[in-house]
Amino acid sequence: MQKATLNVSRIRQDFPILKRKIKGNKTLVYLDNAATTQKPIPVINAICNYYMNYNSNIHRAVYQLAEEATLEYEKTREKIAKFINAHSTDEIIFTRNATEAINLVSYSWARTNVEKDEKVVLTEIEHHSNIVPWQILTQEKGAKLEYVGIDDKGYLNIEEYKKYIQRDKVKLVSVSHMSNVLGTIMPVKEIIKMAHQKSIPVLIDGAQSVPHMPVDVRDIDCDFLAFSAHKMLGPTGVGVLYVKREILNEMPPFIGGGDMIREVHKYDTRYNDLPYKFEGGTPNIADVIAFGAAIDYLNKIGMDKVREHEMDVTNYAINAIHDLKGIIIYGPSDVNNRGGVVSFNIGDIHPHDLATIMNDHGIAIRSGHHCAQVLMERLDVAATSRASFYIYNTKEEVDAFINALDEARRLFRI
Amino acid sequence: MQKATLNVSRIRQDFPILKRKIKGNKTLVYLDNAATTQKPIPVINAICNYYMNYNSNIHRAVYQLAEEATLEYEKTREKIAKFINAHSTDEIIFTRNATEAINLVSYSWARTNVEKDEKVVLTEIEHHSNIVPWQILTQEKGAKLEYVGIDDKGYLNIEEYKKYIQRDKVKLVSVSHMSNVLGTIMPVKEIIKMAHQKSIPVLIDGAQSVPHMPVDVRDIDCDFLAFSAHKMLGPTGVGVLYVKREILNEMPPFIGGGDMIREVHKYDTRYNDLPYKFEGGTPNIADVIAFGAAIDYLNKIGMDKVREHEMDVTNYAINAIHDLKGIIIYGPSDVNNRGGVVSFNIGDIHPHDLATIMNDHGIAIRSGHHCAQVLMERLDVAATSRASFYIYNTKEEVDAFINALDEARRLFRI
Amino acid sequence: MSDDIYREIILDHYRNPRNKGKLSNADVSIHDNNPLCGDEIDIHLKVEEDKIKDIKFEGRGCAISQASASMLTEMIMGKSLNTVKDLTKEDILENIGLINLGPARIKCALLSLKVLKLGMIKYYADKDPPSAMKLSDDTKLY
Amino acid sequence: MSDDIYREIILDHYRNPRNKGKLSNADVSIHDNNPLCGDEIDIHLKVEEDKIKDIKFEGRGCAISQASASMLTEMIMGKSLNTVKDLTKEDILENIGLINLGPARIKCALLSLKVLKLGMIKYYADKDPPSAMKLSDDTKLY
Ligand SMILES: Cc1ncc(COP(=O)(O)O)c(C=O)c1O
Ligand SMILES: Cc1ncc(COP(=O)(O)O)c(C=O)c1O
Repeated sequence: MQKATLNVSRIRQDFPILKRKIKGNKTLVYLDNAATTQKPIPVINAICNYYMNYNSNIHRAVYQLAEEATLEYEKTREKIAKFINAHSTDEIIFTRNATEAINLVSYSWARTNVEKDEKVVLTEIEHHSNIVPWQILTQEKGAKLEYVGIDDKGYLNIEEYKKYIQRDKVKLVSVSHMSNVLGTIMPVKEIIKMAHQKSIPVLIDGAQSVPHMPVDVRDIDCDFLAFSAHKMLGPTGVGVLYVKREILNEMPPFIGGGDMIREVHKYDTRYNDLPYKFEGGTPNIADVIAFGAAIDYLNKIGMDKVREHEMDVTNYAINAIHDLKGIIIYGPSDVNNRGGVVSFNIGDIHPHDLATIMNDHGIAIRSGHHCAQVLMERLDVAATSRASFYIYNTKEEVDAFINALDEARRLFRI
Repeated sequence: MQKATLNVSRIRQDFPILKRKIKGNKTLVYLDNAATTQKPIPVINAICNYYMNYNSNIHRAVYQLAEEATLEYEKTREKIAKFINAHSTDEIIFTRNATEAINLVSYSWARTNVEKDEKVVLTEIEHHSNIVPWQILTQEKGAKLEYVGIDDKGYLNIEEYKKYIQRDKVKLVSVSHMSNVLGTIMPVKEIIKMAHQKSIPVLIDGAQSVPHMPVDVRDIDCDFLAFSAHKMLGPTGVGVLYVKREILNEMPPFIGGGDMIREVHKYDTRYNDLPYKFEGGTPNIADVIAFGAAIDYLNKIGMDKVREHEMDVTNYAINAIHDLKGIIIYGPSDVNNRGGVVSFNIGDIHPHDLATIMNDHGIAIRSGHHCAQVLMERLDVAATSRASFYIYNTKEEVDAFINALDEARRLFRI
Repeated sequence: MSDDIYREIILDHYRNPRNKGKLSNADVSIHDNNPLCGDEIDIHLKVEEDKIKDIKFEGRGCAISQASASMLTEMIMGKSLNTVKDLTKEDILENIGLINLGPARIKCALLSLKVLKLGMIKYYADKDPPSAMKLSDDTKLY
Repeated sequence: MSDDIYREIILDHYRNPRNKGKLSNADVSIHDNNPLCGDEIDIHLKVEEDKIKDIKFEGRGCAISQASASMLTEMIMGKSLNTVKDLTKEDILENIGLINLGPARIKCALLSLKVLKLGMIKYYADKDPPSAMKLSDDTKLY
């Protein structure tokens, strides 16, 4: 493995929250990055700057503020198209979050394409956001959901996957690029290739991959890709849905209203050009613009470097806790196959209790089912603890985490 | 009419953008408040403060940042419930904007309640956001849309409305509380009473009323109320849907995903309590919290005072342009029946040309169809110019607007 | 601080819960979970002459939710329903000796009380409660 | 500044548009509007020997969009399609003498060119364009 080359101490200066004190005098150690990341000053400034200098409703107005706002808003679309290597900005739709992006596919594409007895194929690692929309859809249509299983290390069996895909009546494959619990990186390129051989489109839930490693939609050749700004230094309230142009052309609208129309008459409407047809109502202008600043920030670092740094820190963390008495670490042990997410349980300390104890030391980790109860059932646990890393996390922070873990073991006498 | 008692010059100091210069040295005169309003410092600060001090994903985590964020997020819900006098915070659902709020009703409530040949009754003044969702729905269901007309002054004929409502098979009435073009304030209380006598629920599009006057959901007794934060000092990216509890209890979910569930199994899901069942995925946390600061700001002023001030400025503006050669002002002339929105045309100056000329003088007005093409057809115009006011606008700004209008008339020799 | 929370007695109830299990002849059984963290509690009640004749609970979750449930069963065993219905959130927190829990963890501590209240509502759903007894259907504790 | 935009000639073309109306024997007619502001333009073309034999436009909208359309018809009347297809955004802005329009208003100025390009695509949709002629199907001008 290459040495990580991020200048983490410089990066940390861009994140004011990292100076925050918890429980009086403990410096915050933020290890819940899979839930949401912190925001650097340029992102916060982009929001303030917008509201202090050129806030206005976009697309339709002639005056200068609106021209400036429209320009900046559309610039973010260009940045994102480039970031994931889309063919065109037409393929980039702004939503509220990754969840709404997946729902958009379900309401628009799937509702017109999936019929009775047809199938949507998921996996056991999916986040609720990539399960519930398909339950709603398949229940409404009398269609079927199928889940490809994982092995005890958290890997997919690609041969089994193939069997699922090759059965009749599969209309859509939807899979997470990276598990938010196990960290497993899924072989999406292979999956997509298999699915395309049967002309089945594939949705990639990129909520955990796009923020943490280079993702190239032309290279993996996915049909849909969903992700959230807030998990990659951007503000809350912005998600992205990428859709391949050929498919997007055929999709009926989802949210009806202002901005997504070309001409409205009493009983019929001509919809707007792509991608606006899918963006009804006043968009989240400020936050989309600020998301552009987040993309700039990540580009300056380089997504390869982001990935390297996370592998380095993750490796350090796994090695440090690996041999503790009573510990179970979920997911692949080889950091080449996993992201910077470490889920575990230790003895009979319930994850919520562990998180409370950690918080007393200023350490923010997540505990619970991580919106992945199907996976929890598969792992046969009610909950896990999870530490997840990003560009500003250091090995010293991992050490602090381990000290707090020792303290928890002392309290629980483990 | 009472004298307005706002301390406007103090208020203006809270809005940094009002010092912005346009075209070199012209001070911004912002008269596009019906599209979106400017934001005071406390709102901008609430966003910064969140990202600098306690940004984290809400509802599910145990650590301190998440507790703080959850608390603040839910505080806004309480503030809104109080602001519109809802019975309970359970009735307040956060969406992206008013448009998504209306679509939520259409996808969830209406899709399960409106059937073939049944009717949704609208009016000719509706915004596209209160038309297109119903077109999509009625086309899908084979149901019907009906539009109650307006007279030449922009008023509804309530007797005609009654006829529409009393016909068979009306399943929903949806009406804008205040027209974003004409300013007309609709007699929603009467409409709702009539509809309820036939047990027909009523959706009020409050995008233009809630920001500008006191609105009390228990007093008017509406079943649904939709509005947007960005039109009332709040940030972009937040809308609200109020739904009466009895109705909300029966509504199926809309956006499926994280946070809106209680238990997810492979093939079925128990949804979360109200209102969370309708808020799928990571919410727009920062902006919801900042919306709370906007509500505080408005409460401090008092919505009665907001309304009085707007009546005063609107009256001044209408009187000043009323007798200009070639002018047509749309909508009621009595400010008691209209909001602070003045739409007009003058001679053969096209609204876009007028807006361009205005912009040269630093004045931001809107031109176009204002997302109300059905109304434009009714008025038999392609577009209008529109000046719309808020708490920070002054009569001096109206004077500047009129000077620019004179300049436009000179250029066009009118 | 966590030293105060994870005292000997809490860990003891967590690891050796009292009155844990099923109740074959229960008059009412009720289940609920905390949607935010997934903790689960089932309570089974045997009622005689408006008194709690027997109570058992099942559940899984954190030390706080499980110890709190265990301690609750001890507290109300044999008590009259009229007393039980008036139990407040403060009673529970005092009973388990945790009065400074933050808003997230307080839900864990009160889950068993919520389930108990749901159980009372269910128990009286098809009977009239004793005339003196006013039963609230508000189960919001936090 | 607006004095430069709303010159005599623009207002003249706006108020007295040239070549406005229908064309009964048009070889191709095409309509489009600007979704953002609602301006509309129809262009009707009569083609002979790959030349524009006649052109008329209809439309409604602002002074810039309508004057620009009027001036465009004058500019290309009688011209060969091969020349017309290569018209650029700069050609149009120069033709109407407006080179500093902001991003919102530039769409008004270029709407008629966009409609013309759509018309060319439609015209050649069922014929082969002359071998030397390369027709782009990209109508994005702004
Ligand atoms: C794998 C995965 N998919 C989807 C989501 C949903 O993202 P959001 O809550 O931003 O919609 C998440 C985030 O929790 C995730 O980890
Ligand atoms: C009357 C009316 N309804 C609905 C809307 C839609 O609001 P939003 O764009 O915030 O969804 C607007 C705003 O333009 C409006 O004026």
